[in-house]
Amino acid sequence: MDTSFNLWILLMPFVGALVGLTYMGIGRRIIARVQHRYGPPIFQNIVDVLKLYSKKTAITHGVMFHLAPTLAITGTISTLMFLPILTGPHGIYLFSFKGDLILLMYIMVFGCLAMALGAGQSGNPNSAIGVSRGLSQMVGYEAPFVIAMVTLMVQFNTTSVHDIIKAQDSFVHWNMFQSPFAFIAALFAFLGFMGNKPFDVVIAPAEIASGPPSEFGGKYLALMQTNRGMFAFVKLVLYVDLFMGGAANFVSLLAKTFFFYLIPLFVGIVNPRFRTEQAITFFWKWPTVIGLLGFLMVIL
Amino acid sequence: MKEDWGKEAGNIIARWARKHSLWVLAYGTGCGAIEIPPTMTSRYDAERFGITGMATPRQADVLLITGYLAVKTLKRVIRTYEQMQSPKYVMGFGSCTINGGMYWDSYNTIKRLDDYLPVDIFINGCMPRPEGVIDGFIELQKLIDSGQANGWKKYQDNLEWYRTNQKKVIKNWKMPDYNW
Amino acid sequence: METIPLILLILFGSALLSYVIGKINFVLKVGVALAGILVSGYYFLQLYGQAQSYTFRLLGFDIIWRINPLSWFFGMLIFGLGILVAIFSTSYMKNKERVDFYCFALCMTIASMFGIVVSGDLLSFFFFWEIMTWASFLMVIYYRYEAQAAGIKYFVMSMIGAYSMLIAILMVYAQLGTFSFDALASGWSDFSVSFQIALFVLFAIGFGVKAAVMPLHTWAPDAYGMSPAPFSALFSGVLSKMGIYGFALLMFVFGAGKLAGSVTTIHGVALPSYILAWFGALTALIATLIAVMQDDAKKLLAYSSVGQLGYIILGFSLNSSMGTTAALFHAVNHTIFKGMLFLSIGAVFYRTGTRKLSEMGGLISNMPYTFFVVLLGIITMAGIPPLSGFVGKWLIYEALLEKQMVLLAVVAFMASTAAFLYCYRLIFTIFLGQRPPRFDDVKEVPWTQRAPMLLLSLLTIYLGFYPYGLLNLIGQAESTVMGLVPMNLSQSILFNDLGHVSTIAVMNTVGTVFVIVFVLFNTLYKRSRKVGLKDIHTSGEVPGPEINLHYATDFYQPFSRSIRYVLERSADRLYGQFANNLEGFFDVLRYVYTGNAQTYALFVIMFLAMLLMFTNWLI
Amino acid sequence: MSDTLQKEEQIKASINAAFRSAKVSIQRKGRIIVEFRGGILPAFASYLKEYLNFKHLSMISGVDWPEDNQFELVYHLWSYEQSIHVMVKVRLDREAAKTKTLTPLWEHAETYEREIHEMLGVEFEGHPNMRDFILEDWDDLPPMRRDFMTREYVDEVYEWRKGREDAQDVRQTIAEQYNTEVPNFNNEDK
Amino acid sequence: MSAILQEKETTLYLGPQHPGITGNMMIELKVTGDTIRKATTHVGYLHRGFEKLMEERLWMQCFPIVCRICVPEPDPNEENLARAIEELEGREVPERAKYIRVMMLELSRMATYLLWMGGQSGSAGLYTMPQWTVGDRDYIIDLFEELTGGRVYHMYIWPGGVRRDLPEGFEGRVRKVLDYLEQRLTDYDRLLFENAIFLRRAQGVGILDKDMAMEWGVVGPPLRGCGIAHDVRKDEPYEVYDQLDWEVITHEGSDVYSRAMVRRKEFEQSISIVRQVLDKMPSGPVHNPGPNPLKWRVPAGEAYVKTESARGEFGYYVVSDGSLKPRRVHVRGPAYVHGVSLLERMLVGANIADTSFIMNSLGTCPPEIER
Repeated sequence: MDTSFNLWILLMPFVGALVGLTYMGIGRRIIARVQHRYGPPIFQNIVDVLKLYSKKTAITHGVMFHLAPTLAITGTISTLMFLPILTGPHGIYLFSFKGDLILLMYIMVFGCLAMALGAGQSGNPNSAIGVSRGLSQMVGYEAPFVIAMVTLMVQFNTTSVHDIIKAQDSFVHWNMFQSPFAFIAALFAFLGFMGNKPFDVVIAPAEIASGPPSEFGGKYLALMQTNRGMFAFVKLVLYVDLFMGGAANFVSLLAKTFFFYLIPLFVGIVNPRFRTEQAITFFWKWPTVIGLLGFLMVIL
Repeated sequence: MKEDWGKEAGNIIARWARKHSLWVLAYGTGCGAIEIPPTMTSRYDAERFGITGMATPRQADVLLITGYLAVKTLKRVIRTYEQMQSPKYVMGFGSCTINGGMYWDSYNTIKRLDDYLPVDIFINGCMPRPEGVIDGFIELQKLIDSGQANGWKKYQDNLEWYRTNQKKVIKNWKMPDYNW
Repeated sequence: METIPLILLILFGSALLSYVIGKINFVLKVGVALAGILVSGYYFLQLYGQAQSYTFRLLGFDIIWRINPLSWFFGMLIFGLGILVAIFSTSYMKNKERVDFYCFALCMTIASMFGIVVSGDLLSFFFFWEIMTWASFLMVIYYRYEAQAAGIKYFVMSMIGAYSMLIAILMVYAQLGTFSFDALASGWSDFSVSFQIALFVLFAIGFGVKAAVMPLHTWAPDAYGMSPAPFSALFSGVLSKMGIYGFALLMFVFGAGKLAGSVTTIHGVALPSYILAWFGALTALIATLIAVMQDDAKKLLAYSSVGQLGYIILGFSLNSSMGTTAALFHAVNHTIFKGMLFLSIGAVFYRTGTRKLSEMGGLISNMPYTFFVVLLGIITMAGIPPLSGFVGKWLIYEALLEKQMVLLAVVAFMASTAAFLYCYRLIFTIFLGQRPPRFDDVKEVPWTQRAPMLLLSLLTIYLGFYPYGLLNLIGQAESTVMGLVPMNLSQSILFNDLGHVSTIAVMNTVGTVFVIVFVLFNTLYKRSRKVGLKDIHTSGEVPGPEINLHYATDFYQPFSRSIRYVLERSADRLYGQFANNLEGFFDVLRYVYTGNAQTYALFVIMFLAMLLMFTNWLI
Repeated sequence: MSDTLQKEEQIKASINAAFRSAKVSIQRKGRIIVEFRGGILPAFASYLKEYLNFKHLSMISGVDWPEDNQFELVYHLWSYEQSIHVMVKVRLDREAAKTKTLTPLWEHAETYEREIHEMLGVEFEGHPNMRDFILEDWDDLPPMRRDFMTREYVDEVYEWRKGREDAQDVRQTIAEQYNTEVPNFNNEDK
Repeated sequence: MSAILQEKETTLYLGPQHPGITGNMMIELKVTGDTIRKATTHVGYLHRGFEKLMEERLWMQCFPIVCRICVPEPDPNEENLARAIEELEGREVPERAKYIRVMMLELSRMATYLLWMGGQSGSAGLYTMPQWTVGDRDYIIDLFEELTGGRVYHMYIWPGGVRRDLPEGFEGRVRKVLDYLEQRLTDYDRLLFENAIFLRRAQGVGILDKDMAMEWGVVGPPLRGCGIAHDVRKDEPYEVYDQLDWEVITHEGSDVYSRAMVRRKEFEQSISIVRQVLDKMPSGPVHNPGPNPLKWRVPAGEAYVKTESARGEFGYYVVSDGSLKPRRVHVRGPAYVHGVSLLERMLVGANIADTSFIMNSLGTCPPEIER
């Protein structure tokens, strides 16, 4: 138990990054199929990251710029550490017994804030606009997300992720089916979380170059891409834990996370991008109303 | 001995990764830019080879000079090139980058791209077909694999020479001087 | 001599002394004030764990000054921030005009605040409360003419609060015949329900003005913004906490918490408290939204302060052990991070001479220490782990969820998310991005200013790592003074029925991961090449020096566009409309106000008579 | 034929009646050429625009006539209602080329005038924004002047790659195809 | 403290190296928040001095040059120059050649619209659309390649007709492509033109006032998107457009969406025009040969010809002094107004997010601005 515990603590960030990056590769491939083409190899994103790690030069704009990717990845790994990856007898719990859902909700922001600060120091107005848009949109999708989370916490009268997982002991008890409104609200929020179209106002290439990361290159971008893969994994696992009752083994974990990965992907393929205020008001309309319906279901 | 081995393995991986992930800067400098969309989209699908467009020079690996360069553009291209991170590659695209092409007597376009930037590979034609472009990329991959695509080193080593050429054409040189 | 009167004496004495001696030279007046605060602080420390009380009769009334864990807790805030502010002021106020005046008001404010927390009866409480109002009013109008409007607003709002409190005190006196807290606490249950509610509302208005609860907050942004920066820190960090102290007294000492037994309850909270909770939550949300739109750094902090106080009031109004713990812990947090932020904004103002966010930028390389302080400040303010802000936020949410107050929890969550917006704006527009050329030569502030800020930031790190000492202190206050069961801290873990968080584990994880990644990242790669500020991707163009590349004006325009419905309805404008409508009424009143002293005396008597009738009717 | 040119004749008559200095000729159906000599151009243009409904300014061309030592500015106007295109020609002295701007009438004339200023060196009085348009830091003769020799300029400024100096091979092929010799293509050939 | 005063507005450079820009130009935006306060266009990054080069070239040598003036849509340029020379010379064009020219022009219009659909939706972030349309555009490009030998630059239309006759079975292949594109149009509708998010972004954005459109010399789809029915093909019919059955398409609304709809409907109409052309195409010669190009002197005179390209009226002003080379060829691209002064005006008050969107809807094409 002890050695495997330590081993998983060391391994999990790498597993997360690899899984996240591979999903992105598969995602690119699926997008390519919809677009009538072959698409890149599945491991293209991993190759990209390797390439970025092998870049010989990198420029920095200052301390915060230098630290930002490090801090971001710190935030993501820390989040991962407080997340139950697998449950059951062969579970991988890491430090998840030492935190709860509120901690997860807040520590997830750590990395984003660090990225925002680094982007800020890059001095590029496009980065600043990207951050401004991202934070604004965050307030948008946080509304349905928070409603869904609070619904879950009140429904099970706990803030511990473990208890929420335990309550979904069988297929029919999954929160997906048990509290469908909260699930739908959270799903909308998830679209915003993942930053896929139509909610990719942050990087919006045709508008603000590539937004916050536009000054990052070489090793910094490598760390950021790793972080991106890992963060996607973290978000997926969190949703699986909350709405699909966690996973008992890696196969089911991969299947469930991939299901969640596909949803924003397919929405993104066929939709253009919202303008920022449209995205915010979108989140404040139907997803919030659906979330509040979920509330009523729990309260009544 | 052991260190050398590690270094060698690292180099092989790095070369392999660089080869299979070429991020092209989205910069249509000339009329050749019209053949880039077909190259990148469903018919020719350059993404199969890991070739993707990138928005900013900090992230890009390949600078594709799509055709003639007006002097005004040359200035921007030089700045853009210098903002890219090494290793970086320059592809001259179309006859006009080689010898002026159609515009051999135009007062506003440069005639030889390699006087101003270290070109790793030229693709000839006016304009090259998407197949030609992809072929060019594959040749570039071969060069990267064999370690010959080191135009960026050449640029660093012969900066003086390039600068002289650049300043000869660009009359008002108002750019910050870089050190690598 | 008794310690409490001694401290008060020293503080008031040094206030007067510094004003009088202050005519001689700068060092002396600042020295006297600083010495006074330091010495009294030392004596105050001696009071820890003691339960002293000092009673004397004045004009036929019993005046009680006592110290208990709750008073000590608030006293700690007063002296902690007071001393740091005083140190900060030594260099900040150098070469400024009317320093003697400043020192006088500073010492008076600290003295009166200490007076408030040691008061054991309503009379001295009100007396010190008024001194505090006056002293802080003097500070608000420090920058004479430009501060006029802010001063008047502050004064009028404070008067509303004071009168409402005075009425409540008189009502209590009319009923009990004494001003003592203890008598009130024991007598509260005998009051009729309507009387209880009336007392509750009147006291809540009185304290709410100081705690800047919406819609009584309108004075705060202007007053915080106008007073000198170190005092703004004190204003927001501690002075507003007096309102919070008032609420603590009201809910748990006077016994408003017992209302739950006699009126309708929602989620186990009495209706007035529940309404107060909504006031708190909406204050937190709306003030945050307004703060996002501010361009003046101090106004931004002021609105943020209003919002954070909303959280604290929300915590108190839950009338539970968890809620109170959350409120008191967040009060400490707020004192710390608002101290840090106001002081560092002051430091920036000291060097740049501007508070406009859109005019600054890129100061990180010039003022790295200040940047660090602001960074920790906003992380705390946003409630991001591993700093102490998270602990406060966690306690509040747990308290809300414990009571099953879902909507309030959602509002509180949303307010906290929206707070990221202004947090980022604050740090970005001042320290990050492009630096305007005119600030190229800006230097870091002197150590007398750096040290207080850095001390506070160390404190937030410590509290983020180990908040249990402070929680213990709060627990003492709760169990001895407020009659609540403190939360269980035996395992050094934040724990309640719903869940738990180990702050130590969080801090360790974040720290370890950071160190590992940092070390790996920096040993495997060569140093990066540092490039200039303007060496950025500008689509290939070379911008000239006159080109502004700093994105700071209207930073959150898309956001403000989507919340414009909220912003259009500001309370200030409401009062403005109200005043306009009243103008005609006042024209009539002018005939009444003849300027004759006798008529005024008549009015006062009539007013008192009405008051008496009013109170009788209530009973 | 004559009845199809009715509209054109009408316009010609009204222009002749209003402006003596305008010499109007009908080129073909839908094309009228006005040679405007002397007088105030903006007044004439506004007459065309307001009274004859030539609302659409298609473009302003500048032609260099070094033989006459003159620049010719051609204002192309189009009437949507009558489907008629008018070319108003104005001749300017080559040495002191100066004319009034038409930006008060058509705001987008700004770009055309900027281009002519840059390419021919004509001054436009009252132009609101005469910054660089196409060229950057150009310090030679304005390039569209006939006496600016682009070949010489190129030889002077740019480096040639070997083998590209003559550029005659294509012409050789054509000449062979038509069984003629390669003519001299220098500029003096007219 | 430095004396340099900074502006209050933030400056954003949209281009020349920017994914949101079409071609190679620059828009300097002064923004506060995400509202554009002032926009300044800078062009000239693609200037090759074509008009100067043409003064140095034989008349025939001008044809490879003019087609490079507008890269996405070269045929209207060739058509214009050819017609201008024909007008100066009085040379007749065989009837069959006229039909082939119309077919070429309409096919190139369709190819341009496909590229534009990609650009318009790409600027809004819908990347599936460019993949589809640019891929489908290649079917038309293949037809061009078969007919002319060149994918992009055709040099097919020349004075006196077209360069060569249609190959065996070409008509059938054109019809096949038309059928395919017509069927794809429903896909495009579902993906872009009926997409709720696209509608929300496009409606009410980039309003071009009706009077202003007339006054400013706006042409082509932007003009017809204001509900003003003007089309060079109807106003001043050239080739055989007056013998074909088609109507000028307009759309009320004056915003990005109405411009998009105009283009979308014109795409459909082009398909029908090409079909009519194929149905009616007479047999006969395709070229009325002229003199030896090396000794070819065009009579002195001047001509202004215009063609309706996909972005609007393309005007050529050709002056000949009777020599071997043109005296002056001045090109008026539709984007000249759209891309410079009109864009500057329309972007004021717009959102940063809509910059590239509006620019695409106007159909800006830098190479024809600066030539």
